[in-house]
Amino acid sequence: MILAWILIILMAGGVLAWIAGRLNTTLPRWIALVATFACLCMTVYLWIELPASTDAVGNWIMRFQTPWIPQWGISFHLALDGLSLLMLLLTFFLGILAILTSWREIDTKVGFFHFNLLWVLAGISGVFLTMDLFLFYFFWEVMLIPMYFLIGIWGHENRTYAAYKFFIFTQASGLLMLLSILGLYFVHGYSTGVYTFNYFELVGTSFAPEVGALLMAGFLAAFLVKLPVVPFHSWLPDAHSQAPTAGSVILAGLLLKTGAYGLLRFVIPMFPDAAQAFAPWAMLLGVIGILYGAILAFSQTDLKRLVAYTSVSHMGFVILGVFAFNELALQGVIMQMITHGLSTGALFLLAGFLYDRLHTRDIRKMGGFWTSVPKMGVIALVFVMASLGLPGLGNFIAEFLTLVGSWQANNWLTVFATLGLVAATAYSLRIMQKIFLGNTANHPALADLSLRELMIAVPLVVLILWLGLYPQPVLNTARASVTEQLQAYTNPKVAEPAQAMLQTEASDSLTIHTLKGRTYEPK
Amino acid sequence: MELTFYVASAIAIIATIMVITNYNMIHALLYLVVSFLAVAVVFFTLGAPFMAALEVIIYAGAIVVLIIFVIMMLNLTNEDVQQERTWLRPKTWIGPALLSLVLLGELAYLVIAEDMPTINNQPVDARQVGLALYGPYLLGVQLCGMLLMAGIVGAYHLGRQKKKVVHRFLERSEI
Amino acid sequence: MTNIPMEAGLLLAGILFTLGLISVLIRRNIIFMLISVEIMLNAAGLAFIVAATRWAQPDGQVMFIFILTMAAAEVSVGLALILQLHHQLKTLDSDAANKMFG
Amino acid sequence: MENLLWLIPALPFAGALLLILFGRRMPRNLVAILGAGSVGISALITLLIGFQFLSARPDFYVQQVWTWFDVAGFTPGIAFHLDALSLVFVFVVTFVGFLIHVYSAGYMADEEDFARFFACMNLFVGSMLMLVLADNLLLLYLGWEGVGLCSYLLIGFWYKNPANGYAARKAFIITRVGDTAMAIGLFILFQTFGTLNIQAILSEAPQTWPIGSQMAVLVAFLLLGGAVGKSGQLPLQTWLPDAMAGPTPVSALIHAATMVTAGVYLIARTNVIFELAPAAMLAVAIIGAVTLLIAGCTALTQYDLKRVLAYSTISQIGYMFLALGVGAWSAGIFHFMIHAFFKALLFLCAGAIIIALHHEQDMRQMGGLRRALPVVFWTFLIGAASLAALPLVTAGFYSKDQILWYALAGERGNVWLYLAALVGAFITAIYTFRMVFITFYGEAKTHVSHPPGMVMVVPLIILAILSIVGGFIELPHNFAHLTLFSDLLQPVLPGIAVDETIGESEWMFQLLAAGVALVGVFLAYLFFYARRTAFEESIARSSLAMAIRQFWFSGWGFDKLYDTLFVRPFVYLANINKNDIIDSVYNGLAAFARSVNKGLSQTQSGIMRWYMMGVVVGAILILTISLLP
Repeated sequence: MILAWILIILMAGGVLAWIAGRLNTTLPRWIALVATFACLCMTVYLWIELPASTDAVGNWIMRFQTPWIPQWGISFHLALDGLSLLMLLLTFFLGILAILTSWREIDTKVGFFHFNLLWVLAGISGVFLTMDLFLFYFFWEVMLIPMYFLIGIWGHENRTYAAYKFFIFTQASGLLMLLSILGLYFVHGYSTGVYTFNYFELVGTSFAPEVGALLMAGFLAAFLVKLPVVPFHSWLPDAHSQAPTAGSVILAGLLLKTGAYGLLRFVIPMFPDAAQAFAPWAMLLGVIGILYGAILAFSQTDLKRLVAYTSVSHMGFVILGVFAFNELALQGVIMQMITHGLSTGALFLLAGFLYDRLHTRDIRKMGGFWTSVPKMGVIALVFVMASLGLPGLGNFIAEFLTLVGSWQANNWLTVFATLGLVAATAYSLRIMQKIFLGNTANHPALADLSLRELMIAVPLVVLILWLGLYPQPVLNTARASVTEQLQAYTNPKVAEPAQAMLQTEASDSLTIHTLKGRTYEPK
Repeated sequence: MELTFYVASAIAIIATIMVITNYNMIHALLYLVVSFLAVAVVFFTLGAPFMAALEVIIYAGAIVVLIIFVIMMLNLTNEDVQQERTWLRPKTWIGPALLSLVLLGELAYLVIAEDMPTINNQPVDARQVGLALYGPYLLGVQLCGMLLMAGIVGAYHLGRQKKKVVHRFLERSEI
Repeated sequence: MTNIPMEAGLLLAGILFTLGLISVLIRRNIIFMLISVEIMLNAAGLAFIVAATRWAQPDGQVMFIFILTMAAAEVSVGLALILQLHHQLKTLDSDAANKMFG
Repeated sequence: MENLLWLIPALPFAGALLLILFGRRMPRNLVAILGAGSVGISALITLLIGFQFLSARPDFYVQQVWTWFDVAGFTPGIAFHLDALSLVFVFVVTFVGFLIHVYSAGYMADEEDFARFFACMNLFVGSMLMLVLADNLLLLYLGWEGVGLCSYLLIGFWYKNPANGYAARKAFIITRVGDTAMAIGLFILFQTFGTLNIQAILSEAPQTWPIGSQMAVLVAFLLLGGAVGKSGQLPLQTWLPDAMAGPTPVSALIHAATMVTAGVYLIARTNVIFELAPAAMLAVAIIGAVTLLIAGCTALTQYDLKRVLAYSTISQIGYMFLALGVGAWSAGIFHFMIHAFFKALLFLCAGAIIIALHHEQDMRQMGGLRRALPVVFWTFLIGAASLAALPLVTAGFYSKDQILWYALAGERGNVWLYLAALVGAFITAIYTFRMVFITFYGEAKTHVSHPPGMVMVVPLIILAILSIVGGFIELPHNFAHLTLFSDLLQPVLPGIAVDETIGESEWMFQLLAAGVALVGVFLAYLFFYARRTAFEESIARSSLAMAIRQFWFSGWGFDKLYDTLFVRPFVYLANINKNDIIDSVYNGLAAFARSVNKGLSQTQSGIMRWYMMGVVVGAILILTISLLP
């Protein structure tokens, strides 16, 4: 029930903020802050109370299920495991930062802004929580539309174009996913006679190879566009650079992660055969993304656009790792999702701070700011280093694990991916050089970070350091989920049906587990 | 009986041709009445006397009269006839006419090519129609009633002539 | 009762319909267009009557009644529109009302 | 006592953290005390632990602080491993580091960003200690990248000049290229052994890989890639001379004494893998030999005092690589230690000169400083003598002689390597004393503002003493049986077998080496101190000499080569694709849709008869299609 409450609080908070916006411009901010903070507290509480669920069997921490449209097998079904939990933590943490950073930046239609912000967060949390594919699609759309407004109303000069582009890319790919969901629904219905959108039941479906590949393609379309993978990345730089700071943070920090989450949660366990067939291509796409994003990032002059392309590059590691199908890589991917959320979020926040002071994002007009804003410089340095994968910061753990994992899957692609680290160095240092170092002449003196801005930035620094030096709590939380997602790959021959039956009778919580106790014959 | 059908058919076709080629609107309407009457005869020969009556009353009567009233209200003059003449040049009508004839040819082909067995036509009397109308087609009758209602209201609303008040669809044309 | 072949009736309906269609296509005067539409509707009705006779079922005639109703409603609304149009544009030229131009 | 091990890197880190957080608000004295003090205490702890280590003689101490992470059986720890090899490095890092910190307090006294400097320096020392104390390769990699970061920050310390920033970026990126190779090496090691713990790998490698096995060679080459990048060896040496853009103490600490020798440490640390890969060993030796020659020649032609020293550093590390390559492990490490002393000394002296001459680095503007800066002169002379390996009295002689000897007599050595090293020694002597003569003799060209204060002089003197006596702990076999240093390292690094046939004639080669050095000094005297004779002048002025000088001056054209091969294509590619060619596909799609829309909207003519026409045509089409068989 606590899961449903999270969504209810966010959605109700959003509506409340909208209404409050008619009375006062500060009230919506506080409402949004309190709502998100409440959710964060709940999630942290869940995390601390977690230990019982870290053993191999009790993978799912809690579930909430109530019928919605029973005729069609649709239910309001939420479930939480380690992976979802981590994603929720990230969501609410970045959500709070997004609200804080909008405190001064947004001064028009404040109520509606916070309504959209909270509903985006609600959509994202829904995506991370829901275990019903119909509901999943619903939340997938819920996070899309408010984001469209965030970009389209409060964005920068070219916002309409960016908002349209974002909407069309994600919506079109989302529709393909809907087709696949329906296809899955009917395929499963035909073969078992049970028409349901329930994830736990669908995950055991077996297909003819072509059907599996086709259905997977639909899911992939949505997730790869969202991630984004290189030929489909072109919405991202526009959307990121045109969105307001809060929007960029949420886009880069969270929205992209829904794509990665989808790959982990749906594509990997549902279509093991098709995924394995597709894996070399996916990894190739990842590597192309890493290098291509890095080269593009190097040439950008718009700071936010630059950071956006670094996201393309970093998300290449995600797909590289996901399709390596081993625990190291998947743990790396999860770390990458979190640390990229923090580090790129932080870079966007810094871009926002600079825009606040300079009213430009053009790095050619910046330079030598270290003299006047050393605090900002130090914080920027930390995140620039995180972005190039300096050991000791979270991103290093993520990238190293991903690469170690993908090395076991494909040597040559990993070599090229590793070269991406050199390119990352080139563009990351360029950020530092162009903004904070260099000549101070003909640049205005800036005000250093205010207390509010420090409150935003310092927790990020602390977290990224913590993740870099002692990531074990995160890895522990994710471990059970990772092994579960990989079950189809690690032990293809075990899990006799009879054994599965026995387990089914044992307890309810075990039921979920054994649904995936199917056999996959290795080719 | 058959002869009546064919003669009536011929009259209907000729009258209709006159309708569509006439420049004078009133003359055309008169031919239209002739055409409707001929069709009514056709109905009669086909064994639908009640429909024939309705055709005469509603088409030839009500509708045509309505149109004539409107023409009177519009106060058309000889200039309009001249204008009609200028509008109706062979250049404008030959293409559409040929196209329509192609369509007709195809229709005819469809009708004739089907090798339908000719059986005796049975007349259907008004009683049967009434039973069907208030039996299975009751919903249709209700809908027709609503349609007529909407027609009356719509005609009243549109036909009202208010000074200075421009309908919103046409408002923009002024700018 | 009679031995009128169905083809003949349908052909008559088709010819009348085509004539109406030609008229709609070639006329610019909007009242003529309305009249032509009436001809076409009437032709359609004729086809129903023929079918009704052919199968000795009342349904075709019922349809004719519906068509009749619709024609009546249509004419009343159409004429009202013509009046309004003439009032606004001072012409009966249908091409004058081309504000839907894309 | 060994429980204090973690404090050695932790203290500088703590100092750095405090300085980052509060440095700007601290008084300068406190900053200096905190900066130098934290390293000093580390040095003291090192001495204590070292003393205990030397007296107890265990193989190693290990201290695990916490498990870094634990994924699928991959459990690197934040764990420290101290054995003889680490001890040498830790000693050099903390001790020389401390001296340089003290010196910096004087050198940087006028700087605005005093705290930032010390924060970075402390961070560097911490990372470097992490590197040499790491118990697993991943932690070593952390230190490895950490020192890279500090090097970047300190090279670009005077950030207002974009050229410094460029040099800093160049350093970071080029070393990063090597690091990438090393990272791939780590992947292979992990895949093979399932762990990155150094001791575990070293003990298992001989069982897993036969000598000369392909994987061992591959791994060794990849690790060598990392080492080459960090240590400024061929082909990744180009960043080091540019790195002299940083403040001089930085050059002394990072780019002479410690960080650039990390590559040496890495190879020595993974000596087992290299022993399994003879091809890689040979490569190490050849890289060392070629680098020491190329860098030596370049040093001959430079005029910037610090650049001469930078090329000399590259050259000396080449000696260390040569030593490692021929399997003379302890000789390489010995030379590292001695080199750290005398090269730090030389850099610090150079710093003292530069600061006294208002940041003038060009040797042609110096001269006659012998009288103006006597202490600096004498210490510099000692350092130079040690660098040039003047026989018997200098530490450099003892360390370099070992290398020369093993390059010839070691089982992997051969006469070509020996000749390269010998020629290198000759060149070293020339450029070293060229520096001395141009700088300290002749007539004064720039006014000396003020002699260095005590804070700067004391470290110079200490280092000068070390540069002389440091060599006496390891004497050549035919002098006396005193091998303290190699005995210390013996448990960690394998010894070297000597070719017995030439073992008898060792004294002859020592004489040769000494003679070469002295001749070099004499040549330098002829060309750069005494008035040149017409013959010498004609040699120096000949067009061939000018061309060679120009070629050497540019660092053998490597910069230009890399610029055309890698930098320009990358920048060109990035710039032509700035607007993302893939985006234009989508924009094209949008433009196509828009033009179709434009075309189709033409059909919305507003003329009703057109629409009717459309209906008719459509009806005809549909009918026709349905009528067709």
